[in-house]
Amino acid sequence: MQPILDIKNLKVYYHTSQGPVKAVEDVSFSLEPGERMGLVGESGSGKSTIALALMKAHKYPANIESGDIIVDSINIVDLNEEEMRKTRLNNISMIPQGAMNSLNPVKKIKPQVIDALTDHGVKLRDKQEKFLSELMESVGLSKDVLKLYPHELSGGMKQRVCIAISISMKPKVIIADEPTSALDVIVQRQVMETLYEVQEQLGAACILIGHDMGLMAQFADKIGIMYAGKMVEFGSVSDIFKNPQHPYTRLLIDSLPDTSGKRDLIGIPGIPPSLLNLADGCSFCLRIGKKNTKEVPWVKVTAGHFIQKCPTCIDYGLRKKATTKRTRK
Amino acid sequence: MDKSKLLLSTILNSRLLTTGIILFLFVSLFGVVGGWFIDPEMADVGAGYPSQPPSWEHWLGTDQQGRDVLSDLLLGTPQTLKIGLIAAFVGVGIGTIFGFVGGYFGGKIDVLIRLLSDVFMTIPGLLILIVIASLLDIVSTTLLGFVIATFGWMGACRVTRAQVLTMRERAYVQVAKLNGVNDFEIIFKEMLPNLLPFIAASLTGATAGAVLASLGLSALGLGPQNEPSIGLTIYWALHYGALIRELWWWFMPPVVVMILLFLSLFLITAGLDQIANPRLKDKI
Amino acid sequence: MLTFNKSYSILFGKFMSWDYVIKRFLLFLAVIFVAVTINFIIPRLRDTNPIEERLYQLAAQGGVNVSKIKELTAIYEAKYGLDKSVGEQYLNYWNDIFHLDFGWTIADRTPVINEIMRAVPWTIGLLSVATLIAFVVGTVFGALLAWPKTGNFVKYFVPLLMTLSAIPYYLLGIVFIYLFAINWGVLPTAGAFGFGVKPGWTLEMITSVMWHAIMPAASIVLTSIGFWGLGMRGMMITTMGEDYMKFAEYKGLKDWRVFLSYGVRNAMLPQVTGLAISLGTILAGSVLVEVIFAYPGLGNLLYRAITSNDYFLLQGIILFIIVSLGFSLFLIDLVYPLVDPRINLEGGENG
Amino acid sequence: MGSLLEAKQVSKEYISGTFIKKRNLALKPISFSVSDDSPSITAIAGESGSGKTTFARVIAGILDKSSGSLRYRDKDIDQMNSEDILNFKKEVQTIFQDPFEVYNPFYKVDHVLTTPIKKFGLAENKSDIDKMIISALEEVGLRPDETLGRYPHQLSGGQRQRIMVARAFLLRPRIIIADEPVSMVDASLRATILEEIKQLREIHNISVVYITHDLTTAYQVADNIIVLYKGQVVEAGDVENVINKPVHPYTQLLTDCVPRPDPDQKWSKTSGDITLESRIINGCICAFCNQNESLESDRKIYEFNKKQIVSCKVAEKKKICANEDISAYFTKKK
Repeated sequence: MQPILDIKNLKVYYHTSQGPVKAVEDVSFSLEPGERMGLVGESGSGKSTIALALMKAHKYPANIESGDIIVDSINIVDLNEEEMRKTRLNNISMIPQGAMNSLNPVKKIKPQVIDALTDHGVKLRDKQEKFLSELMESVGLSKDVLKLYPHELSGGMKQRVCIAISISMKPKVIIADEPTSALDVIVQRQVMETLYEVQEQLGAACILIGHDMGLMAQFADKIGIMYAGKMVEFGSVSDIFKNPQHPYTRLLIDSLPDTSGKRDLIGIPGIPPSLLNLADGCSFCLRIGKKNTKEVPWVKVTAGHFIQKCPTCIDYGLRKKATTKRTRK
Repeated sequence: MDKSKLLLSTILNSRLLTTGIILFLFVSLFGVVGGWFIDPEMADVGAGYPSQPPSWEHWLGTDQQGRDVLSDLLLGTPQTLKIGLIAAFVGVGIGTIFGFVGGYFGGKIDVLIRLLSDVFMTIPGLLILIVIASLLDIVSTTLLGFVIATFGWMGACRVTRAQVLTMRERAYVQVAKLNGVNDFEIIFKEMLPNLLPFIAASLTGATAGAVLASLGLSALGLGPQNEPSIGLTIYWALHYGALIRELWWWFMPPVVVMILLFLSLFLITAGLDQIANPRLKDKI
Repeated sequence: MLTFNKSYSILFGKFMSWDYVIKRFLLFLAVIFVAVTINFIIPRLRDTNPIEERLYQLAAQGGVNVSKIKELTAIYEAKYGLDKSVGEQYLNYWNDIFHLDFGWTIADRTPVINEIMRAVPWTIGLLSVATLIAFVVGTVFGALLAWPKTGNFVKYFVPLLMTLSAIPYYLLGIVFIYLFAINWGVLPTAGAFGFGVKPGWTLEMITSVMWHAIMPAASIVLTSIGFWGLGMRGMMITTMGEDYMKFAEYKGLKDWRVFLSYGVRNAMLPQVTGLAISLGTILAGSVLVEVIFAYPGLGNLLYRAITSNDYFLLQGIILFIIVSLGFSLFLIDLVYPLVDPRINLEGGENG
Repeated sequence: MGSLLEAKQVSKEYISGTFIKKRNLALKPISFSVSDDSPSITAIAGESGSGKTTFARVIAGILDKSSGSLRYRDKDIDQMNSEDILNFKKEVQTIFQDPFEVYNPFYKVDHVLTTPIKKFGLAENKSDIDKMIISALEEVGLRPDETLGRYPHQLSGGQRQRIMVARAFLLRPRIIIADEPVSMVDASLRATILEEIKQLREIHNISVVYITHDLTTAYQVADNIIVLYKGQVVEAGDVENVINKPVHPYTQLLTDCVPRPDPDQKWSKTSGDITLESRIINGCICAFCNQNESLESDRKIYEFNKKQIVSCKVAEKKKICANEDISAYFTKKK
């Protein structure tokens, strides 16, 4: 099938007075309609910068240096501001991170849904009421919610309203940037299931951004692991969880707590390197005190499973767990 | 980096603050140092012929009663600054203490302080000052400074109280308490340093407010009549119709000096605001 | 009926608690109490008798026979109750205030309240127009200044305009009078309307009033645009960082809609409170500008009271201003929740 | 043996309003103790508004309780002399949620480490102070040269939180109350910090009260767990029982909603309806089933088994707990 979203060699830099910050360095991936992808990484790994670049909502000093972002066979990197504005919501939409504050506090829900449609040239006229109540129903809300102000809604309801607005123009690609980060577990599950249902119905491709591997396992078909601005591993959800190849992914999976038996918790050592004037080569080596300044190739492991294969650190963390446990006095 | 160096570089990095401070120093130096070079008797009535335009003898001319305008200005500027600074330091001092006491300890004392500051905020200070000044004789600039201070503490009190209230709930104050630090040290060592930009901004703001009030009172003829001050100069100028008689050298210099002073205080406040609220940085 | 119920519930049901209303009302009472008491005490701190002093002054001008001054003083004192005990005077004072009876002016023995009512419309007229203009212009400029897509002209011109806010309005007024009225003679120096113009709703009168209001209004507007502009700019910058602004952009809304309906609409809220307060304080904020421009408003009346030592008039004006100010601020507090649907006054402040 | 820290029927009520009071009972009376002889790790779990942070702050003495009594080393907190209070402050330490807010932005990070040493008189001269700090930092796996002498914003969230663990450890406390210590730290760094906290008990015999909303970390870190809902205990006991075999409908709902990091254990396969309403048991008076706040009838806690107590009607057939102290039903380690 033809990919609906195709990102090729995307580079996004922040130009600071001390030098460029390479927030996204040469990232490529593509999604077919209906596919769900998880984009995982710690803060500063570049995952949210990718989301902003996909919306072209990045702000100075961020700049898309090079690469293509092709949404439904249009390269949005080339679009001017007005064209991009029309593309947002229509072809690609984003469900925001801060569910609590993402709605205009002084406007009722209804005008906030309508103004998005109006600015994309949609005039509903007498079909409006029917459209709105169906839209609210699709995210599990009653149409009475339309008459309320945001502060009269719970966190979960607000996030569903955001989902409703995001799908109101039936976009081809939906980006969800940590959509449940401020919500309690029960509400989190309700919101994620809502997102799942509307995405299935629309047949849209969906990117879920976050750092909760549990949510990724529940939601995604494919997972991309971001580290220090680069994608270090990409594969199906079972590839990543059952057969992680990159040492960072491996440690990430190992560090996850579960409830199937007690064990020692093993964290990832070190801290991520600063992206300011980052040296060429393998960034994960820097974290574990190794060095490889050569360019790290993007290597296919099996069909659909790729890693950045650095010969210096590829075996890191493979040893038995007992030996990685720190010795104490 | 060393704390004082850091502070210096922050100040130098803020164009607004630097310009403001330089301008303020310029005005103060004009008043203080300028006073050394003139003969105080030149500012007395009858020092020259009345209402003379600027000449070599009187650089800024003379007024209706023959005072040398420049000498009058050089003697009046420090007095006006003095009123502003006394009122600002006393007012902000009281306000900061009240704010700390109310915000930190809460309870009944807080309710009382809040009520007091709300009431004083609502009452138009200048009007009460006019009443006070018109019914009591304010003889000295120092006294005027203190009187103005009674209406200049609420702003600092509010800002401090609000900041202390949020800081009191901040985890670092909790940690300090766990660390066995007592209330006194929490106020002075943990909270006060973080409030310095706010206090400094309150000080410049209060100075501007106090100078404004003293000018207003003096220009209405309610200020001290025995000591020279800019307000008094403006009062005489208005009183003797300097405007209608087009004696521009009489009323324009004090107006210009005051405008420069207010500009400098405005720039300092804006600069401090930028430092206290980093979100405003790189704007203006 | 339905709409009534709804606004009622916004005021007192859902968003505003009686606790808040009681608090604001008590504050209002406290303000009045403190102001009245200060006003009562201060003249009594003086050892000379203001009435006697004033009568001597009149005598010096030949208005009253010197020999009769003692007698007259006694009559006046009886009239104002100054011969009674301080406690009794204080109660009487309150009684008079409740009846809006501020006494008579010493000079021409007209009721103080009449003098005040004659001056009030001029003050309100001049200052409400000036305040509204400054508010609108300042708010728009401030919002534009914080908006990243604003043109360069605004970015360089507006900050210059804002520095004018550092200058006291009466100093700017002096400069204006000198330049426009005296040097160039294009605008009238003083007064509210021209000599020989008959007061009334005539075209001649209206144009004359507007012509005379230009300079005082301009000096207020120019020096307060910066105040509104800076406030709005700060709020707008804060608002720009809010999540709903980001989501508005993701929604693909048109720029003007994001700016107005999402940005300005929210950033405006504190400005609206500010406007309400300044409109409430109009009566108090005009003394010097009215004096300098000889504008026949409350400020000028106050100045006259000071220069002629007429302390009944003086007290009356101050009390009138403070009571009306306190009351309008109380009203503003009650109405504010209607402007901001979020406001939850139930809990109030912490602590 | 005896209890180190003993909370008897402590509750916390917040009162707002000046003239018309509004009351909010954030924590309903709860009894809990930390034993003196075997160090334990207890998790207090719940969603936002469950009262878990209030509970933490009350037993840490940071927040004044509204009723009940709090005893430390058999002395009532309210009747302690200043020496005992200082000792309590030293031996009961708290780690806060936000690893940035805990630092005064005016000072370098050293400030939070040197202050307690000076205040509690743990070391006399500069070199002893330095030695103590360095050993505490190394204890939590930090390199002193990478952390000391810096301002808080120059360090990562993980580093900042580990310095706070080091600070708590520095005082050689007997109890550490960790209030969501990793909820604001990147997932990849959480495991390290939690392991440090576990080690505090294992190596240094420090008891830990671990406040969290995350049941998976609670399971890994703690021996026992108390689940709170709207300020009340709904279920408590051994983590193995409560998390893997929950009895209370609310606990069941919570565990069902945990996103397990395993693509083979997806939500849709393991559980059914996820709305609160669908789980409510009619006629039950527990905090969860009976949402009517005003109905303050005698809510009972039943002893489901020796290691698990439940407040809901589902355990009605079991006997009512004889001991009001929840910790009496906890598994003791060692």
